[in-house]
Amino acid sequence: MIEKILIANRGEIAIRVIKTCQSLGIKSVAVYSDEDINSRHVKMSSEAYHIGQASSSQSYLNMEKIVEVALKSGADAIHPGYGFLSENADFADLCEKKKLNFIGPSGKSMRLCGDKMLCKDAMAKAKVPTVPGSPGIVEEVEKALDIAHEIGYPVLLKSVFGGGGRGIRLVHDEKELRQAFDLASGESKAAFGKSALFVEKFLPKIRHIEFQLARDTHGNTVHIFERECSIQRRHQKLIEMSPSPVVDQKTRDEIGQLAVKAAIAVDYRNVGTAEFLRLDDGAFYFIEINARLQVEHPVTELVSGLDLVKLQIDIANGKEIPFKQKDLKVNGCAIECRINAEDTFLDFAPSTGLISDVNIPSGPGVRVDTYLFSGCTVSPYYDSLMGKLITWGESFEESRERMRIALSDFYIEGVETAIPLYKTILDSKEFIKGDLSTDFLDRFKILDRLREDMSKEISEKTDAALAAGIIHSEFLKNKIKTQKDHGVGWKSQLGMT
Amino acid sequence: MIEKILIANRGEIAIRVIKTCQSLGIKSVAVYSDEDINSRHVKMSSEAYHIGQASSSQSYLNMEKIVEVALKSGADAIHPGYGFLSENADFADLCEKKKLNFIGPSGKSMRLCGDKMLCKDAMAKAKVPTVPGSPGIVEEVEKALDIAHEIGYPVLLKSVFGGGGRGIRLVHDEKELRQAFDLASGESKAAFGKSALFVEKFLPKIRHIEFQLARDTHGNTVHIFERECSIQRRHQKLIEMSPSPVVDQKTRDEIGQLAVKAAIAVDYRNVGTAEFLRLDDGAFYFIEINARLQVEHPVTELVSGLDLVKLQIDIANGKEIPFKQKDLKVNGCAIECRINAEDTFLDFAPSTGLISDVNIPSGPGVRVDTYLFSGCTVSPYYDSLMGKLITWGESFEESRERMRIALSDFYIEGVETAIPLYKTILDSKEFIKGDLSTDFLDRFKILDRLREDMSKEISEKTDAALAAGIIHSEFLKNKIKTQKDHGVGWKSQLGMT
Amino acid sequence: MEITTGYDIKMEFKIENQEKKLDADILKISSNSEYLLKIQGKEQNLKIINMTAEGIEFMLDNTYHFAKYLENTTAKMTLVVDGVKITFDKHSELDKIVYKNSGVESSMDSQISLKSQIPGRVVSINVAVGDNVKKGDVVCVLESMKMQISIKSHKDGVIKTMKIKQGNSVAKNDVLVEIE
Amino acid sequence: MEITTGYDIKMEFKIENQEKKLDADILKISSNSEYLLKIQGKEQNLKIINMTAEGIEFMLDNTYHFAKYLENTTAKMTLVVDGVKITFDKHSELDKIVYKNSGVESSMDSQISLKSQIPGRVVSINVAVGDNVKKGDVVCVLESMKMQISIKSHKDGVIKTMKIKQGNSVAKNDVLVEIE
Repeated sequence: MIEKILIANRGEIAIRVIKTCQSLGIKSVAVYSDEDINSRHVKMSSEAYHIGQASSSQSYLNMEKIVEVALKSGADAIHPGYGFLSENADFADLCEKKKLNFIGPSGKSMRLCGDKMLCKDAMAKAKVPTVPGSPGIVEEVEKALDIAHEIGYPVLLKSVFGGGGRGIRLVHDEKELRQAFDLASGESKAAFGKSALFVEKFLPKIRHIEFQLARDTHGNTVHIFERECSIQRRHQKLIEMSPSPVVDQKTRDEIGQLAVKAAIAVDYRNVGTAEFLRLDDGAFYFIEINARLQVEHPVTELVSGLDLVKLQIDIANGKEIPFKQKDLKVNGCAIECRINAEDTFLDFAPSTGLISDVNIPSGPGVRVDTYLFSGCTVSPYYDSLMGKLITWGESFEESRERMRIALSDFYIEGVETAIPLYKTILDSKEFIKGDLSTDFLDRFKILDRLREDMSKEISEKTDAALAAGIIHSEFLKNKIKTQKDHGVGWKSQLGMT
Repeated sequence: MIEKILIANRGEIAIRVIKTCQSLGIKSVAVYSDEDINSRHVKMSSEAYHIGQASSSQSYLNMEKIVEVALKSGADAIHPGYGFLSENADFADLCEKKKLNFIGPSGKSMRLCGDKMLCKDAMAKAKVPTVPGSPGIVEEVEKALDIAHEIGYPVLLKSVFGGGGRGIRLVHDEKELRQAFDLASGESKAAFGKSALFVEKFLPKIRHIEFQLARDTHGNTVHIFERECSIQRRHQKLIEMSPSPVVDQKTRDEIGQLAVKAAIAVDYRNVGTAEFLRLDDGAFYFIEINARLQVEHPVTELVSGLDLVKLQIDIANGKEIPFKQKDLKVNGCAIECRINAEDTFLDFAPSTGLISDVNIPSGPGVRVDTYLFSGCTVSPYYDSLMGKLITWGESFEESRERMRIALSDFYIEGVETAIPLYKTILDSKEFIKGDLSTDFLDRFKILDRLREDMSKEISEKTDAALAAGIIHSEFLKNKIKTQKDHGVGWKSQLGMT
Repeated sequence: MEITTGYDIKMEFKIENQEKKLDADILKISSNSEYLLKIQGKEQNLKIINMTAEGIEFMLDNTYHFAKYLENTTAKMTLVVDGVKITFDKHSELDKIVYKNSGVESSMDSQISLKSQIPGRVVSINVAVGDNVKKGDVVCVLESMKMQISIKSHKDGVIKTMKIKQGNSVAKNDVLVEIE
Repeated sequence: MEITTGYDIKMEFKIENQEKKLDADILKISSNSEYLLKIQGKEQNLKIINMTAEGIEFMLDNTYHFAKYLENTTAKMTLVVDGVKITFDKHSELDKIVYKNSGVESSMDSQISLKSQIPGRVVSINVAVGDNVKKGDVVCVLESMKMQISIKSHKDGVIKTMKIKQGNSVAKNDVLVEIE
């Protein structure tokens, strides 16, 4: 049985895993780079080890070093979190070789999930429908052009190594495809050392709906409902929720069974996610399996009552999943907003620096997973996710209301965030009626509305701001008076009567 | 429909009510005494009005002033919270007279609940079993002695105006009864202007189990499960949970129906609580109806998914309860620990002052209802409840584990609390197996165990404390060196080589 | 602070990027913490709950507000009021006096410099000194938080100076190149 | 702070109400933030993360700790380590020197005074000057947080002075009466 887990990650997900370790009485081992010694995951863990320089390749991606620390500290298992080494099959293999229990799928299964082309084949055999596109990797731009011509523009150019929306480009014509091919190739080489691109039909006004999966070493497989993740920017998720407004129990059963089939097809182990696209006509296409715990797992936890990290540890311990598909019922509704350090008005460009002040919301139905504290730093070396605000309600409406208030209570000083954007989205009639799609922001010109909302908010606070402004001047003058002159009244000093 | 609610209360419950107002888009009006201008309920409300001096009788108990502010501010309803005016029938009547919607039962119903003797009669008629004791109020100590002699010592001396365990005294013989009668009389006169005591059989090793009730103006009545509140000190609740470890679904249905009968017997309106004692043999005796929202209502919210303040507002608006008894299912388990400003080792005597630092726990399944912030003050003028820590889990064990960790994360500097005591209770095998009773602390000598646990905790932190101690000396010496002498090394200055 | 009656201080403000002039006026200081103000023509009572150099908590006509002072120069004042950031352009002779005395100066932005609006590492540079560039042309590519971001020229012109090298780290507001 | 080798500072501590002597020793200061300590005979590495006059965050042999300094006098040091309050009696000549220089003095508790351990309002007084009292006799009744609490004599003796009147408010640690 697992007694000590090394968490090969940082930020909010490392903290999330530590919380479950604490409640199970399992010791946690944190690792940190030069940049992270003052981080919360270091402070909360039972033990913490320095593993290298700030750059990920020198620290959180350094497999050998992490395994060395795991062995030195006496950890018997490794939790990879998401990102970094979480979907690195070589790392999973290395752990196995060193007799460290890797909390996730086998390297073999991970390779199958990670290779979009092999995975597509496996799904075809299992009769799980996938999106039309190139049958394999496209090495030459000319080949890509042929396929695009065949299936028709617009098409998506994707990287096999992508994930979480990274490395996906929408192109409308030949010229764009040529440019995008070069750029995508470059990015992929910079990040992964090699490039492997493929082409897929672009489907308009789609929803991104995914199913949470769990599969144990005894072959028991369940899905834990869907998550709708259609509110995105640049193909990366911003807002997620469970249940989806367009998934009824019949659809949930039906697509959930496809997800279960997909998990079996790749001999999946532990918890994972089957991602689907849903068209306006109700058709679902499988896209990929994310072979790890997802960023957005808390919404599933809130509507299922499960602790998914605990479930991961149980499965890694060889236990059977302690419930059956029929025992699971969706309870209420949960919404998550990702709190990224990004400037909405600069096309979501990164925003980093010292967090001089932070207020974290709380209250009934409110959960916040975050690494933030007043005085912490948001580093440019790692991704922009500072935390997640999740609210639960008996109904969609209650969870939305609670989210709306929690967003207003969330104050972060030092970096830009999408919190104002989320308020605008949550207030929009389209969001309220569930008219979601991955192009939601563009389709409803949300950024224009955001500008309006922000000036309205400013109008509402103008009186108070003017009051604070004039009192501040008084205060300053009195300070100056006190410093400069104790005999003469400050009014005469400033030329007043 | 209610659009603006004045909250005739302070502290955590005022904040709790404001949170629901915010989520429903209802404006909130706070009131505050001289002592409370810097309080969180003032800061969170839409509007806040000063109503008088620190003493409750000059502020939070000043009915006329509160009604005046309600009318001035344009509020259309009043939420009384708990304590203060919440069970004052005259106040409910006054509100009605001034066309203010009082969010609670009618004055008439409240009088019936508040008069323990009339209530006992009503229950006899409704066939709800009650505890043996004096048939009515006992005005003379001699009469009390007669009844005690008849039903046999030990007996409880109770005040009709009591509540939440206040004004209850256990006496073992004639001498104690005489002393207690004088003291109880005095306290009651000081607090309520008059005294009205009665005598009840003392039942040994009892559990305190209560049922949450809701009844609308259309006569629909439901119970929302039980809460076990057996961990007490001086007859006041410390830890509450739902469900109770000794209530199965059959018992829940059965006693729940008694609670519903009790609510109908007093023509109850809005949410309330029917309190029962449970003997070791499984017998339940009704004790009283608390005609208000209880301190411990969050545990019911967490296992039912309901927002009870929202339900209160809906009922006050004349709406029907939007669910039936059969729709309600207990989901998981919730535990609450009351965070009082009290010194466990001084017999839970009050501890007040400036809170120089506070850390409020958070995480999956953790909810904290509190007025605390760093820099706030715990006032001696009001009761000692600073907040409530509530945890939810899929099972009792999960909620207990989460509570255990959250308690360790809860840091309050400036006053004493029972947090260390709660850790000892939660770790005890008796609590884990559910062997609860109102004399739990004495029966298992918990305070002795607490002393042991505290010295064990100190041992575990001794190395770190020694390290911090010696580094601090280094730091101080360097500061002194810097201040006093820039040329000579500090070591030589201090006589070192 | 002494209690003063018949007291009158007026200040004019303008919200950044808005035309309308706003005025605030202290009519009376009733006590150490209570003021009668006239804001945009309407009398309002202000009571200070807490006040430090960083911020002020106050009741304005029975509603609580918390304002933090983020920045205060001769020309601008940035506040966060109840979580909402507001920047004022200031128009008060009085205030200028205060600031001249306290030695705070404002700085001028140059039109020549192309600054980075984000922190990051320089992945590639697409121009050299002497090159002609048009507004919108990519000048260099930065990497930050695992993303590659193209930095485009803000004007037509000729590259005069390069302030960066490939592999350099740049902070927010650092000058990348100068274009004339 | 200079980097020093062959460096040796030793301090002795005793946990309040415990007999055992504990010792801590700085063996080496490796850098501005890294120390080699010997604590109760065992060598441990300490790395400072943050340090202010109020507290210190540090790693001790790969485990994080946060210690706040609540009180520090010649004789006593009270810390809160990871939320656990620990009071040391100090036994270091060195430290005494430091404190003599910094002018901090310790105070002596009088055995005569009966102090209130809680804040509250005096509801009734049960004794007068000159009365004989026995240990445990009720001296007065205080009201606090809606409860009435009897304050009992801590010793046998005669009431010498009354420091309270009915209706007075008293703070924690205020002297109520003096008994000789």
